[in-house]
Amino acid sequence: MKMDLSFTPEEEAFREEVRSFIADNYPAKLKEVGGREDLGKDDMLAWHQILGKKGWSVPSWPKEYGGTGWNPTQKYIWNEESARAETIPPLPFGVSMVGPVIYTFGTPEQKERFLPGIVAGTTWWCQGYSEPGAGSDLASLKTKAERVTEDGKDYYIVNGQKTWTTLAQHADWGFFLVRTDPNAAKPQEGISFLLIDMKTPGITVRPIITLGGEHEVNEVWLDNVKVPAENRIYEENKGWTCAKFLLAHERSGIAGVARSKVGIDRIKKIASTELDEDQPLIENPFFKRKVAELEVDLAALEFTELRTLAGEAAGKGPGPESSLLKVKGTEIQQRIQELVLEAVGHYGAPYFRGYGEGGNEYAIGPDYAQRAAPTYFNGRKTSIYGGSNEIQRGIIAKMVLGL
Amino acid sequence: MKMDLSFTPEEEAFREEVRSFIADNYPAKLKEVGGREDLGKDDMLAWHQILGKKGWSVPSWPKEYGGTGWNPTQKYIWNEESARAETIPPLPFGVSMVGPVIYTFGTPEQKERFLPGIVAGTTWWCQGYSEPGAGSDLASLKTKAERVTEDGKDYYIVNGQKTWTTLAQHADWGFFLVRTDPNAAKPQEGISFLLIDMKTPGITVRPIITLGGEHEVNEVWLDNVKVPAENRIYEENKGWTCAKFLLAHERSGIAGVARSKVGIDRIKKIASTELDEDQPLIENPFFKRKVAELEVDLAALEFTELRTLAGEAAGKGPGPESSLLKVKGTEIQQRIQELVLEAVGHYGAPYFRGYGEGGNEYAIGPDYAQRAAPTYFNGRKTSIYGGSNEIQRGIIAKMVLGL
Amino acid sequence: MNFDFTETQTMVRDTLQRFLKDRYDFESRQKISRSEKGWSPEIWKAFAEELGILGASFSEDQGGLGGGQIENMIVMEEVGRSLVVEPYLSTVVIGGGFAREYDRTDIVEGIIGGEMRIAFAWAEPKGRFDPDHVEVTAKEKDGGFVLNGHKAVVRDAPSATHLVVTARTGGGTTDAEGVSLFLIPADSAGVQRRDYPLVDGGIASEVYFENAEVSHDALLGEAGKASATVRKVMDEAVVGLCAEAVGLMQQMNELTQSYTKERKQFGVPISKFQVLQHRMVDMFMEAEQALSMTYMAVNKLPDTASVAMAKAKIGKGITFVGQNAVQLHGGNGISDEYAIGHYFKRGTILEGQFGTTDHYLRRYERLTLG
Amino acid sequence: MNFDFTETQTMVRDTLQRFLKDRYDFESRQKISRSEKGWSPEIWKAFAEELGILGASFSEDQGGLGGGQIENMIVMEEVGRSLVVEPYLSTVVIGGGFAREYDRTDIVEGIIGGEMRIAFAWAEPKGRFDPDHVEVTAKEKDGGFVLNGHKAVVRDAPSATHLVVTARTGGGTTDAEGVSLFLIPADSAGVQRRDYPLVDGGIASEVYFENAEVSHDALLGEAGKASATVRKVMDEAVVGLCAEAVGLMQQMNELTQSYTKERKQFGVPISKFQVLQHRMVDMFMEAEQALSMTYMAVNKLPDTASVAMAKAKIGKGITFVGQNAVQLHGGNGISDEYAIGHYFKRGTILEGQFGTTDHYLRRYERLTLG
Repeated sequence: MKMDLSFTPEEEAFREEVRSFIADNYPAKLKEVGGREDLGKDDMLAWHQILGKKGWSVPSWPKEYGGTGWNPTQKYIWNEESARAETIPPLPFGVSMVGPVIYTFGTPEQKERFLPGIVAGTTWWCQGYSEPGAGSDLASLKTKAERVTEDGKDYYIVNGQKTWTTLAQHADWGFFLVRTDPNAAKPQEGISFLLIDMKTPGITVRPIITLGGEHEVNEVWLDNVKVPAENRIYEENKGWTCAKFLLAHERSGIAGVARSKVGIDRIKKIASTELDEDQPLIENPFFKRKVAELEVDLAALEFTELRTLAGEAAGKGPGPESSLLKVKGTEIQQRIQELVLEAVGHYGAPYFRGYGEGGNEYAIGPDYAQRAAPTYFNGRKTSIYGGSNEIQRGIIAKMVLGL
Repeated sequence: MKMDLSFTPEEEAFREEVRSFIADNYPAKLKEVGGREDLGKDDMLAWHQILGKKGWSVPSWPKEYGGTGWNPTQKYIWNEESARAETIPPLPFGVSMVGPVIYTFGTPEQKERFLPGIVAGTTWWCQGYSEPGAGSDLASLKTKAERVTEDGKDYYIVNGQKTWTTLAQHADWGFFLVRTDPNAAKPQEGISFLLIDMKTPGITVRPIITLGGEHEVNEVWLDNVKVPAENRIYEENKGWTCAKFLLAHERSGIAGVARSKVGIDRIKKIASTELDEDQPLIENPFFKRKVAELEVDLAALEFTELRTLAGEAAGKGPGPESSLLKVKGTEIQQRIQELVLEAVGHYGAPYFRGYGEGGNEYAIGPDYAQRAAPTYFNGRKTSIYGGSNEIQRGIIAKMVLGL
Repeated sequence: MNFDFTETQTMVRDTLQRFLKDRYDFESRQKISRSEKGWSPEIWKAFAEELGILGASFSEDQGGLGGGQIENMIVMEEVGRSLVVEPYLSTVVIGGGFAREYDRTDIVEGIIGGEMRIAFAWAEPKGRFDPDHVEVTAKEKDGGFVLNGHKAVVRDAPSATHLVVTARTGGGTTDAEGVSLFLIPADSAGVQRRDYPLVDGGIASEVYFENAEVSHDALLGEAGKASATVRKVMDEAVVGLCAEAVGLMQQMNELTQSYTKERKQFGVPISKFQVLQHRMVDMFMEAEQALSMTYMAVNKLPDTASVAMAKAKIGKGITFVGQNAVQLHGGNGISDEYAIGHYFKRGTILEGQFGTTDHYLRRYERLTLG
Repeated sequence: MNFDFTETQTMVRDTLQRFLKDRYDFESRQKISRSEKGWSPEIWKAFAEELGILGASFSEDQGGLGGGQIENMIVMEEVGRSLVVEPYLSTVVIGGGFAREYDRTDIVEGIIGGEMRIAFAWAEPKGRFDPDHVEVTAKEKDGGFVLNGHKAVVRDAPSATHLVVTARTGGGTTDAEGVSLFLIPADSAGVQRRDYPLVDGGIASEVYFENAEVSHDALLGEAGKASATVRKVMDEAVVGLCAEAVGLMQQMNELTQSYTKERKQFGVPISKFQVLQHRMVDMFMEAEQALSMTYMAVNKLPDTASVAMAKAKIGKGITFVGQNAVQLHGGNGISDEYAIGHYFKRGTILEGQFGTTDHYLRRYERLTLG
């Protein structure tokens, strides 16, 4: 086999299939809204549920649990077409996070109980990892779970506080890292991985409003929350194994290449409309240069991701190299957001509260300008969450370079 | 007194005086050579000696030792005019380094013995600080000096190796940091500051050739070098005090603003001659932008230096803030060198060995291209020597920000 | 060459700092910014009456304290440091700037007294950063003028008693010649406003002129000749923004340094991590250089190349400082509850006000590199 | 989509790596580079005969091993990793490229056998990076041509048996039309060379044509029609440079990582300082991306926009890696004794070969953004 980065006719046919399916099935309503902020819970799940029926909601999973069996190139095409159509991707908390943990570490009963809801898009998951004192240093978490027996059944009584819990306000279930052995020798030991029904008494979800004005993240307070021991994944006190697995897993799409391509196209469109010295802004050589540099850097990221995917297909597990994809991917996303804001000029400043309740009556300036600033502000999170970019560089330094 | 950053008529008159003096007295021979590399020892001292006679060789020193008594603005004007005329500045090892140590910490005898040669430019000094194992971590130096008494006189017997000793091949005297107490509690303790006659038996100077092909720095080997104890400055084992003083002292001109201005002017001239797509290179908007950004950053550095000088004049000693001047100054110098190399195009690549012995018969390409690459290569040293820019940032972090 | 402040200048700064510390902490600022008005008449009154700072930058002839742009710089630095939303820039620096240029003691008096607040309506939807791009028309009629057109994102218009408006009395859309300047009451007939909040905590309006008839007295200076004066006053405003940026950057640095000293991860304050230390050093160096550039620009006024340099350097610097201040605050950096994010937002918008970094670099290039 | 090498490709790489490790360590390379010739006929002979790599990139029809640009990439990466000064790029990638384009099996044979070495004379003192800027003239005379003019910094000319020269047979100075290509023996009458070493360890010449008479056979292809082919082969050469840069960057990173693990300051290896760790991570990421871009560009040949992208990204990356590799080596980084400085110097010159980062960004912009 010779190195060949072009698409085969089969792959092109697959692209056609994917493109038609999206065109024919993507809900019309979702096309009309600008940002996720304006969507209700049902709207956000609608596409996931359609994909679930098609069998395409969890492409990266093993086939036995509902995966598609696509090769890396097919997944790449899928991501690209999804981005091109600007679909709302299935929420990652089930599909990319807890799902793989469950099918890797869960018991047959747990798999049977939890996986179908993720595949079908009927269960909304959230992630209970970060705590006010445990961000980058996740292993220092304090939320504790004490084991008790009641009526012959084992439970954990969970107390503590989680934070930055994305979209917990809609969640049916959450996966939580909790401390089950406060006396463990190392902080990573003595942590367990629990699935918790978010309707359990004692759970309080409080919004955190972020810079763009969005309610996307939450504090989650756990006050004597009673969790059946059967909801623990893997061994007690070994939850760090699941946590590490989860962090390293599912790098497909982490770089956000396909969505960034769409973002750059959007910049070009905006900059062809906006005027600068009575010429289209895109004719400003320095603006054009920024676009070109983004395209160059994105191509470098894209082919690095493709190399990583090819390595995975060849049996190399997703390794710490993928930290590169996260760092460069988020840097590019942030630069795109910044450039959109630069492009829209004065109309980046008005604060548009959205069309919903409490929103402005109508928008100020061109449509494309309305969310430029909030998106940029909110986008700063991507280099902080999921292991800050500083943490990612530390991982590469240690795991790849052995420094 | 109101904030006013313009020059007074007195200051403008001073500028005239300086400018005329340089024009009338700067040796014709020195004007004709391109780089310091082509100069002999006498040539390099010639201007210093002229300034010594005029009383202008050590502007920053106290008047009693030969200083000019100029205020910061006058020193600024002096630097600017010297740079504009592209004079070869007096070597810093005597004027800015050991001189101030001697007049601050030396005995009356030492002052009388050593200072006049520095002022007059008749003694060539070199600095024996760095060792192969002690660069950024200077206090870990190993060169040792054992005290002995012979015929009723005290001596140090010095053994060890120094490195990166600039222009030691011409030096009459050197100032050395040596370890006099190997058992001191902290590495900084137990170090002494010695003046050593470079003709003393046991001293070997070996060239280190650097990237540009220059012989500018050396290794200095000390093999049982016998140094009279009277040549020690300040107390035994307290040499670190002198070393710290020296590092913090004499920040006037450290930023190299005036010389960088001349460098940028040179870039503009080159870029007006060089063609790019049949237009002068300076018309390339991206090249022009780099020049503009250099000018902007240089202005920021210049006014930061002026603020620092004003603070010094107001009695605030040169503080760790001056690390900023070193970091930004060297960054700008390196960018200038890089941009010159970019400007000269293909003719940056030929290796021009100079006009001297072993040199090429005649130069390849335009005159201004000949030293572009060596200067850029050699210029990488400025962010390494004198406390690397990483060390400087560490100083600011600790001393200014208290982190 | 002298970098010192006069005693009066030092007094202005100290008094204002004390006042803002007492009455304008972050909580109070948020309350004001989120109030229905979006600004505080009480604070403005205090500026005028308790502090008297509204007159600091006017000559004694005009009823001021005898100061000038350095006083504006001093105040604007504190505006930045405390995220003040009240319209000092619009009213005193810009409105006052025009009053100074056209020798209108009556306007100066109104400003100093606090009863006159001004918004500067110059930008237009298609004009980006070119003040000569004026599509709003002013046609002579019955000895006065009739204005028609649309001004975009007029900062502080909702709180203004008066608008200074650029309108075209002649020439083509982007000609310097033909730009005229009018001072009109904000509630003039035919002037429609759509008010809204800004993402940085300020307020602004879209202003629509629909056959707005104004008297001939509304004209500032000579008809069609306003372009140079507009640019001059805009440069003064940009210096004000630079000073505001200095206050923002210094405060972001202080907040970040304190936060990282408090915040522990892996058992140590995160300020102990070398990478974060060097980042904070780079942030510090940007703030220092911003201060230097502001001093340079204010002293060299009306040299427009110096202003362009300063805005360019500071625009880049504040972006760097803001983004990293948020980054070093971690999740809390993007939380609405923490002050840092609001400094970042103000800094972000400031970078583009009157023109982005790129705009001012190009301006500098054209002025000096041909 | 497939990133794997064939068995033959892997063999070429492994054999070459082994050879260079044995016979071309840094000391040997310095000796060769500083020898009077500035290159090693023995090494070249070994390339041809022992390793057979000079034929790796030619089709079997032409007597090669059946490879192509991927083989050139593989070799060039090793050229970079070991700082090889012998003229693989000039002879095989460029000379061989023209031979392939013009279907000249005789040239291919000469190259593969090692007896023919080629230098590409395209640049001119006033042309910078425009291959259509050709002032050297070729006038028809007696069925042949007479060449006059000056070619600048012709890399590998001192070791070449033949020169490929662009010369103008028609059109204006920068017209694409009218550029012709000649293959002439380096020792042709009327061809004067001034040979000199380069700062990166290579060799080059100024080449002067003074009524140099060449036969009609010297013309490659059709007179006046060479421009597109020149650009195509130059793109292949640029991909070769990208691969060389990958080898340089990877080696600089390895040298720097080893050095910082060995070098102690303040009682610990300097590789333990977080700032230096993150710097080395950024250097690593540049090298990874350079490799990705090279794969992309070689696979998308003859897509010139991809080549431009790759060269731009890699030019920026190698500057970053080189400068920081030197910085992290401290004083030793600028010492002639240490290998790192020589990698840095080669990388520096490579960044500008055929065009700087800025040049290729502009090229990309024109090709894709209008």
